[in-house]
Amino acid sequence: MLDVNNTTRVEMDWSGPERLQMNMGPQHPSAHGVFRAIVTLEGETVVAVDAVIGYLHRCHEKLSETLTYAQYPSIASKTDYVAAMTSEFAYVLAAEEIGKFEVPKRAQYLRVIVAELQRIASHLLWLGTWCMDMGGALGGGATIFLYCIRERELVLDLFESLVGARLLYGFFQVGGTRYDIPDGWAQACRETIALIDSRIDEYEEMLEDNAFFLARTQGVGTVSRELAQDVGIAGPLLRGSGVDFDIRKNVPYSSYGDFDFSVPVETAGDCYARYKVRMAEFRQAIAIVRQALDTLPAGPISSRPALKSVAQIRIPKGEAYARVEGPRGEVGSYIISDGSAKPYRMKWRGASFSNLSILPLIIPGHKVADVVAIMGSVDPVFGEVDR
Amino acid sequence: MNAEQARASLASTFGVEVAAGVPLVVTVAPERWEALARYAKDTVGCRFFNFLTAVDWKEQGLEVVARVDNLDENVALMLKTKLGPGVTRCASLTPVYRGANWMERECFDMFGIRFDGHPDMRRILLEDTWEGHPLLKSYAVDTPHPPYR
Amino acid sequence: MQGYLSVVVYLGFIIAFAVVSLGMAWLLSPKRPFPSKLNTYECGAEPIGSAWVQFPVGFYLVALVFIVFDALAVFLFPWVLVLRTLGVRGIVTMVLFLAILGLGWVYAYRERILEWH
Amino acid sequence: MALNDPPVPVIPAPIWRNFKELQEWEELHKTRPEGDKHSPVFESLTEGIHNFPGGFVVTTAADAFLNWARKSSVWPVTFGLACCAIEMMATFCSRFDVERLGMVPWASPRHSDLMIVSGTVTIKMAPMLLRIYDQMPDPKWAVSMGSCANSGGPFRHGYHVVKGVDRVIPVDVYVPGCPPPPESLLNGLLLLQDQIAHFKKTGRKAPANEKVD
Repeated sequence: MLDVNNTTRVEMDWSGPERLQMNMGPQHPSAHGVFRAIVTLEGETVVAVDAVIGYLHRCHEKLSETLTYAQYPSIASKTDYVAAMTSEFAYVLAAEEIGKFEVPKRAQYLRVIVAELQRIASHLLWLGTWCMDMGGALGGGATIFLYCIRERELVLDLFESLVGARLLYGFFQVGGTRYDIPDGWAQACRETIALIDSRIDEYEEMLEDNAFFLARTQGVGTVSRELAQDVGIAGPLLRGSGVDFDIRKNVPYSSYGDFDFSVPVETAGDCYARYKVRMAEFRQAIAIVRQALDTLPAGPISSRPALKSVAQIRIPKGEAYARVEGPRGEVGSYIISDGSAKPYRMKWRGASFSNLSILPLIIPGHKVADVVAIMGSVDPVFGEVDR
Repeated sequence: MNAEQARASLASTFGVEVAAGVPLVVTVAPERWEALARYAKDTVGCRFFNFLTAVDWKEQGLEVVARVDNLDENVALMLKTKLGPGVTRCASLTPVYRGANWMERECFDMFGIRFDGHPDMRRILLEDTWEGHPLLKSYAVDTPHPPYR
Repeated sequence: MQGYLSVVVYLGFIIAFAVVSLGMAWLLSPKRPFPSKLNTYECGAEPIGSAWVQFPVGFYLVALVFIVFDALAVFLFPWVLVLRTLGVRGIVTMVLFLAILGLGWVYAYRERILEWH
Repeated sequence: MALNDPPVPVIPAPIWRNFKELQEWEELHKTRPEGDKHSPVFESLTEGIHNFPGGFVVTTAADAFLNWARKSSVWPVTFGLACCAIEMMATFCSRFDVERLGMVPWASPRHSDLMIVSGTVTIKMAPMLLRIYDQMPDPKWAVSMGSCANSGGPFRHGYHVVKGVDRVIPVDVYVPGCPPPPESLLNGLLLLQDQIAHFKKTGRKAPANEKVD
């Protein structure tokens, strides 16, 4: 057991009595999954956090060495199960990069539409659970949670009519996508995102002039620009700390270059900055989906349509690291292939793993209530943390 | 420092041939591992620590791979070092990048590589009582674990 | 004294309600105590250390200030019900009472007990 | 009326007549003279309905009555592990609302009667799961949601995955799917309610840590 007393980095000058060590354990309403933080308290102030993870370690990387390139994408969607589309995206991109498979234009556009819809759905869940964690402060615990899940259901209906599944899809395959959008889907999609656009303004009005919300998020859990890069956090956390880096803009993949969208950046680096970045990302995602739907080219949806047997995709020897801008940050898949139908080694770069590793560095010094707010703003998903 | 300059300076200072390409792959001997990381962070300007992992090449032993990025000039460096057969010790990058803390603990958990200079070298994903390191090629996928087999 | 019979009956109902509901629950619920069940619940993990730690004094002070204003509230309720009969005299006495307790609040505010440092 | 005697509240007489439901109930009452059996649940619950001046008296077995109460307010502990937890949250929310079944998702095991194991049970998580299940008061039930909890699911061959949650705790209802859509979870919960309705022994239930292998 880590003896916390001698390894605490932030030493508060505390002349008071002993410290209370407490479990914010695996089963905790605001744990966002199975995360155990052994919190050392002095009264209300947190002195040290020892994060214990691994409660959802499902041997993804070892299993990926036993599953072929056609089998693994649907398992890949179980790493970041809140944004299943972007998880599969990374694996498939890496396999295509090694095998130099050409992905038809329509498939690239479909992938962009689906990834941005997934970002909207994932951010809705983030906003809902975060506001529920800070529940009492926002007047009624589950108000915003129920609203956000109501909107998220609309997006899940779109996915259900497109892929047939609500949460985990096998939509991506090496060389393109597995399904094409049914007719009438595009129109339904436009209506849904228009509705969500108006609802997002509602939520902003509800939150941004709520004194409790501002008091609990501004100045809480600040991450400096240097610390952000040093620990390797990504996505909204990085852009919340002032680093203007978005993989869709800096390293465009899957024809993201054809769409114009702006990358929201805040400099404060606290929970409120991350909140502003994600709310702006809602609107950018809606804009991208609209543009992609308008300019969706015709054509095939996969360059390897006749995928009959499972082990049909053989990838030549080589290695590649493909990165995708997931809702939580950079999701990457580093594949080393040895020419057979299964990868030799597959490393999954989960955005939440690095994002979570910053908690023990920024939480000491905050109150116990702030721990919940900070963890909500980091928005970890434990399929991606524990892999 | 953009990609070409980085490639040239890395090749000159470390005397290794760096192939062109999006991630500049730099392979060095294990003892120069921390020096390479410090060089990447200070001179090449790769302050963003992407990830660190290891690969088990069966007989040729383990290889530690780290990826760092310079976000402003879009320079990506893939730092590699082969530990040689049977060697399970490696220099730790935590003094250079604080993000390496958890990544190295995971490498120890999965491959058994002990990183010297790491403040808190214990398993991160599996329980501390777990025996064996799962991601080694010698470890079968569904090795039974007593109570819940 | 005659008016207090209804209060006694009401008190009887209160106690009866508590006793009956808890009694039925205790009577009908299956009881299977075993150590792991009676252990303290700490989010599913083994509780670390003991909770009997010396707490900082701040918590105690907040409790004291609460008692002061809780006593204040206890007197407010009956006072409001009979305010009409008391007339102006009732209001004056209550304002005096509030002023005295306000002193306690001013002291707490000046000593910055309520701000958590 | 002196100044100081309290005002007499004037409450208008209840105008029951024009409440829609009450009117419907009256027509119903006229057309079914022989008795007041309204729904199959009511029938399954009651043994005898005896007419009593001014209404009727229902006699039933204690078990049936208690189980009816237990069945209609099973509180699940929010115990989300993995992807199925997100679907469980969707089921708890307003579209597939479980609260109309009387289920209030509760955070602490001390106040809940049902544990929905939603997600993959790993070997590191199993003792925690067992401790939470133990700390739930009796009578308690367990629903295994998703193929990971049923049998290890897609991660069955992983070294760190328990091959199904029934190796840790006794399970009452298995909900298939990966993840099971909210409709099938609701179906599982309804099956559980039927199972609770036949919960014979008010006292003993299979002891929790008897491993079913």
